[in-house]
Amino acid sequence: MPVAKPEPARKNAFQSTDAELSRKFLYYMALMREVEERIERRLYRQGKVLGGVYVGRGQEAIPVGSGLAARPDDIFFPSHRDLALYFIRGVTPKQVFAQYMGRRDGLTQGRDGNMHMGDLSKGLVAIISAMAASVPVAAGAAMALKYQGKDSVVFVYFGDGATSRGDWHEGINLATVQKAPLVLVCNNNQYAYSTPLDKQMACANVADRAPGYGMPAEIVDGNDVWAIYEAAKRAAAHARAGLGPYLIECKTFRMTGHSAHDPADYVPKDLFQKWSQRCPIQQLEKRMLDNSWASRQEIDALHQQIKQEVDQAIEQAEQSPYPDPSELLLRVYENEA
Amino acid sequence: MPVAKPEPARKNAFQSTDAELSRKFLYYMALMREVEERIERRLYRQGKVLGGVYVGRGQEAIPVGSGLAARPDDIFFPSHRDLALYFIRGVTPKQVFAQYMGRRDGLTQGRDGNMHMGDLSKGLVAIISAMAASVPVAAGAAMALKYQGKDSVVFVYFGDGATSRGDWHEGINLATVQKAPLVLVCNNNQYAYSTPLDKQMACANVADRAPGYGMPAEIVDGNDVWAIYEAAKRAAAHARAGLGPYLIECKTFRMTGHSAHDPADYVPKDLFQKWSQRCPIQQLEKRMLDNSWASRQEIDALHQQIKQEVDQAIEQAEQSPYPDPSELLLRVYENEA
Amino acid sequence: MLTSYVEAIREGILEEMERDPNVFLLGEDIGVYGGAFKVTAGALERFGARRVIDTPISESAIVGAAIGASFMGLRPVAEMQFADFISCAFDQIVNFAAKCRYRWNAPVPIVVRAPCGGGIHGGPFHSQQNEAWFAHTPGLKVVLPATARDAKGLIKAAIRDNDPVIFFEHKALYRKIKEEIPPGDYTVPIGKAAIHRVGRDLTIVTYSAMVHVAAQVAEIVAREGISLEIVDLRTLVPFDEATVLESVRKTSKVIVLHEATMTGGFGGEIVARITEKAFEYLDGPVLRVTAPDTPVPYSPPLEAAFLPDADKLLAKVRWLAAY
Amino acid sequence: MLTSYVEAIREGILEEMERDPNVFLLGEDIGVYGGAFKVTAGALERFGARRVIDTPISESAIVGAAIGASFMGLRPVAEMQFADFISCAFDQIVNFAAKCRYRWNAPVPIVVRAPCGGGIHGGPFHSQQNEAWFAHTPGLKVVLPATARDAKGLIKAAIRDNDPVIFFEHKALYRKIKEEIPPGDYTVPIGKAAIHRVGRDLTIVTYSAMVHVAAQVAEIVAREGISLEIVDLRTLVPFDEATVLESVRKTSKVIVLHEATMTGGFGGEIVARITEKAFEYLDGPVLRVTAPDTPVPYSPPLEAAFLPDADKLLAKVRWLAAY
Ligand SMILES: Cc1ncc(C[n+]2csc(CCOP(=O)(O)OP(=O)(O)O)c2C)c(N)n1
Ligand SMILES: Cc1ncc(C[n+]2csc(CCOP(=O)(O)OP(=O)(O)O)c2C)c(N)n1
Ligand SMILES: [Mg+2]
Ligand SMILES: [Mg+2]
Repeated sequence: MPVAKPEPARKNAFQSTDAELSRKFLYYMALMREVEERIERRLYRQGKVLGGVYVGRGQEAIPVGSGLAARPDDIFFPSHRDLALYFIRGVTPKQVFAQYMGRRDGLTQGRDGNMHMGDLSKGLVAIISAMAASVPVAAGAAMALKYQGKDSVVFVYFGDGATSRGDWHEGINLATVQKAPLVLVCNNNQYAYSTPLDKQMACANVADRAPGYGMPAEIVDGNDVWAIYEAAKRAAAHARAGLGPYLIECKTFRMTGHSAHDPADYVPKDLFQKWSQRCPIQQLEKRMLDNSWASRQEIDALHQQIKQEVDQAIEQAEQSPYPDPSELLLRVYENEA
Repeated sequence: MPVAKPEPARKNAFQSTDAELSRKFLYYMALMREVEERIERRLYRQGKVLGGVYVGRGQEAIPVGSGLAARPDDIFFPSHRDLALYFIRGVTPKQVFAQYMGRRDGLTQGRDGNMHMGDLSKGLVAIISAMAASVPVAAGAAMALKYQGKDSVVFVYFGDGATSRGDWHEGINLATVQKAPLVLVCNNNQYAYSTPLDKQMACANVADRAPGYGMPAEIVDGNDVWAIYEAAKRAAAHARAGLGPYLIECKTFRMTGHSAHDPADYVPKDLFQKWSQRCPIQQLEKRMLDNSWASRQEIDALHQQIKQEVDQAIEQAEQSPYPDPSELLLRVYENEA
Repeated sequence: MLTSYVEAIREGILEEMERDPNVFLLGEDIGVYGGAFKVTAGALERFGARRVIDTPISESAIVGAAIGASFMGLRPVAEMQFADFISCAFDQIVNFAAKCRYRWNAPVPIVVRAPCGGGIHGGPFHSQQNEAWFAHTPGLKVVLPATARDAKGLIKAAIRDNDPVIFFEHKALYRKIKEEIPPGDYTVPIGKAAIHRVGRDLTIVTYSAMVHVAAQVAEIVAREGISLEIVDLRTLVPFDEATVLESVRKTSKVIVLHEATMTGGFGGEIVARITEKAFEYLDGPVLRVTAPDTPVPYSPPLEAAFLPDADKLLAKVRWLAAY
Repeated sequence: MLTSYVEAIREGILEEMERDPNVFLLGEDIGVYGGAFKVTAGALERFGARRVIDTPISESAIVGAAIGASFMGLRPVAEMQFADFISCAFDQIVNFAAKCRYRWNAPVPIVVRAPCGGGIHGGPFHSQQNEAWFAHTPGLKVVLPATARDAKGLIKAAIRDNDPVIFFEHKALYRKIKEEIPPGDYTVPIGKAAIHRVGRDLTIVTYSAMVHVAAQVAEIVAREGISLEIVDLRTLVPFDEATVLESVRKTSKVIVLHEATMTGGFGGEIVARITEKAFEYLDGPVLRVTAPDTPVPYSPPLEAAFLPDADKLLAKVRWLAAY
């Protein structure tokens, strides 16, 4: 029974050839796309997923490029459009579907929904809803790694809108003063819910804020997984070398509403048009073909495989039971089972 | 009975000659110095002032230079080392002493202490203790002035340490997005309580943060009242013209402990030494003498006059009654007397 | 014509904007989008971007700016996208807004609107009912309407009030509650409870969405011969002690019902007032029916187990009635 | 040798740092300066800047960083310079720290120390007693020692606890309370109240500095033949209901005493628990003695009028004893 293709996750990305790496990129990006398609356009509409649904359609290159640039002992603080990070760390599509459907096999066993999930044993820290609240927490995790003399680094993810929060500022400021090994990955998709960038900040780029924290920053094409991968490598090397935080701003676009119930009427149609030309998955595929890293057949087979994998995962997730009401009171504190 | 010299406060600074203006500078700076000397080194030690005492010794040029650059219809949000702003707006030394001593004639009638005082009718907004909490509030006041079509501007004051707070970031970001008429005056005295600048921020200057908000900033000698005055004029003109916030970073030094109970042992002695050479009052006096804007005798007479004024104010303040316990429950809400 | 709870609030806000040019709105996605729950839909079109301000994601700055604008004579109505995010503005609310009048006689006439409550599968961060924090902060008024009529009257009263008002709108009521409301301009006084249902045997003191749970139970037990009186507090601060005590003196049995978690919830305050001031009238222990002391869980069976409902209340009503 | 409350806390912290290399401190001015109240004096000298971190003025980041470090296996002890500033870290505490274990099984073993309380002429922003906010947030433990002995034992227990603990140290006790404490290592269990004084006629349920006010009054009324029992809660959450109820069942009369303002204070919760679970034992109304619903005023006569004290308690004790 072929669940997923486990190799890409396991094999050390650092030793891959370009062709191998590009296949990993494609696998995780396509898997994220497919899983989120099902959640947003099927399960949610079927009423099987309740509550908020936020997806990263069009932004898959960001978690994938950065996530594969990280070492297995690095720590991830994903935001709400970074699903691929979970797959990279070995969380299964079944667990993700179960999480969204509020089932026992979800990472939170039904206690929280959607992307609000984590697993410390896999180096995945769950967000809370409050935008940018993860940033000081990630700063503290990075300080701890330094305290422990480890050379792992922390990757923390956030959107353009989250940069307006006080926590974003406080967390980065503390991390830079402490020279904590922190890689800051901004997905600048130009909107925060319905609010466009120019109502969110008066500077042109999130990266313009880096000098105010004495840290380097670079702006990358957020739809180019290779560019993100390379930038994340540089950022991680910087942080690992004890030089402190490093910001990567990925310019991209949210190819969907803010959440599943949002038709995004406020986004000029031509923007969707324009950015659909720059789909990170299609761009990667083109590059793979151009470089003969994979054939069309191989790519199609990969997509096929993913579809099957996802079909199966949904089936399994739907068999996962709901939590029992008797669990409600457990585990608010230690020793409450 | 000559209480204060009222002219400097009343006369429009905009029409003054340099000599006149320099005398106003000196008057307010020396008055602030004298009042705070009495509070910190006498009344506090005599147990007549209880609670926290924070003074602006060595930093008087900042509130005076900026305060006199403002128009009477501009709004001030002083921080805790900006006493002169109150005098510029017509609050009397007696009221200030009464405030510190918890008497009825203090601006808060004993309900709050020290610099936690305001008077909306004079365009003075009281701080709360939480550093930088005033910044978003000042942003809102500035937004309101724009809303009302007024061309007044808001001056908000804060220290270097306060810039680490989330509120500082959120307030400035909102103000810049909204192009609100806000002048940001930073007293960078290189310490926040016992914490030196390099433990507070990883950039060299507070001004380095301005590009991250798309606003102009300038760094001025915080002990040069004329330089601050000029910078504040530029800043106010910018804000008044509808161009949005403008940051002035005044480099200075706190010539005292953080508060009256703090001997500041953590400050290298030579720093006090070095900065005492740069006393803003002495520097101003030298310039006045060099330019023949005033004679030594005139200057001495001014100091003399201030001492008397202050003696008298203390006497009067000590006669101010304490609030009556029966007032405790009043005015938590409207219509509670 | 029936008006929903959300329409009632919208009407109230728009009427106040019409009436008073100093009233303006600020918050995240309230303009172009009309708000996450469409409470302010149409406001931008009608009043323009000057009076309907889409802000950055900065709850603390939103409340702070509201305070500052109120000092200049404006009457800001700030929206928190969810009540859960009000924690991000906590210092501005409890330390700045709440204390200015007391400290230096500076009124802070702002309204902070906060869509609260569970029942929409929002999980731990989109379902909170955190009014108790604010009810414990002198200087704030705390309002939680349960009906469309009250929602309109109270939002208008809140906007006209000269003190900071935290206005909790229950998300599950937005489109569920529909009723006839008086046409045009009216206010409902802040600080006055309502007798939602007159009864004889037992008083339920409650507020917000739980009023409807109490009403459900009242119908059921009426058939069993138990007559419930329902006191809808409507505002926690100022607390309408007189109305509560009057009902208690009449029925001699009380259950306090709220959706917030139990420990430290406002229910304790209500019980304490009753126990101190109507002790001799009590014919039985004062009970509380509340959510348990956990975060709000997401999964439907857990959320259902978490939320107080008719069954849970019913059991206590029957027990106490028989006491 | 007598140990003061502040020394007891310091000893507890330093011993834990000695015992466990994962324990570290972070906060404003806690290193070079030793903390605004010198609680951590000597820590930097002994353990170095790696384990004693002077932070920027960033309460939210201080708590956030503590949470993050705790995920990595460290045991952070964060200091708020004053409990009043904990509002600036509110979201991190109530939404991040409090809910991780419940949501995704991630323990958050942090301690947030908060010097609280009035009586030092600190005014509205240096005197707050705001424990009730946290007691209403499931997932947090809330500790408020009243004695030096408990302060040391509880700070050590807090540091070893695997849940987030908000540790309120009363500023007025730091140097006022001095007592013999057990030498060396000991802990006091979180969640256990203490019978501070055994009595017969009337129970005072209290905590933090007010324990000493109760003790004062107990001495006075003892001469009048009234025997007070004092329950020092020590921790509000977990709440030691059993000890409180046992005392109430014995004395049948209760006054709840706390320094926090009345409405929405934790006193209501205590009254509600008693009223629900020991109703039949009560020989009189359960009273509360608390600060009134105002900000904490600065001026000495106002502050004195604000703070609960022996006189205010005495009046209620006599009244209830005679009931
Ligand atoms: C503190 C806070 N306020 C409001 C929200 C509601 N909210 C959820 S996502 C979002 C927009 C986030 O924008 P951005 O950070 O750019 O991320 P994106 O969704 O575009 O990836 C908002 C306003 C929130 N989650 N947290
Ligand atoms: C939010 C908050 N945290 C801590 C404090 C305690 N505190 C008062 S002043 C101060 C230092 C302020 O430094 P800075 O902003 O540089 O101003 P300065 O005193 O140097 O003028 C601190 C830590 C506070 N007032 N507010
Ligand atoms: Mg975005
Ligand atoms: Mg400073």
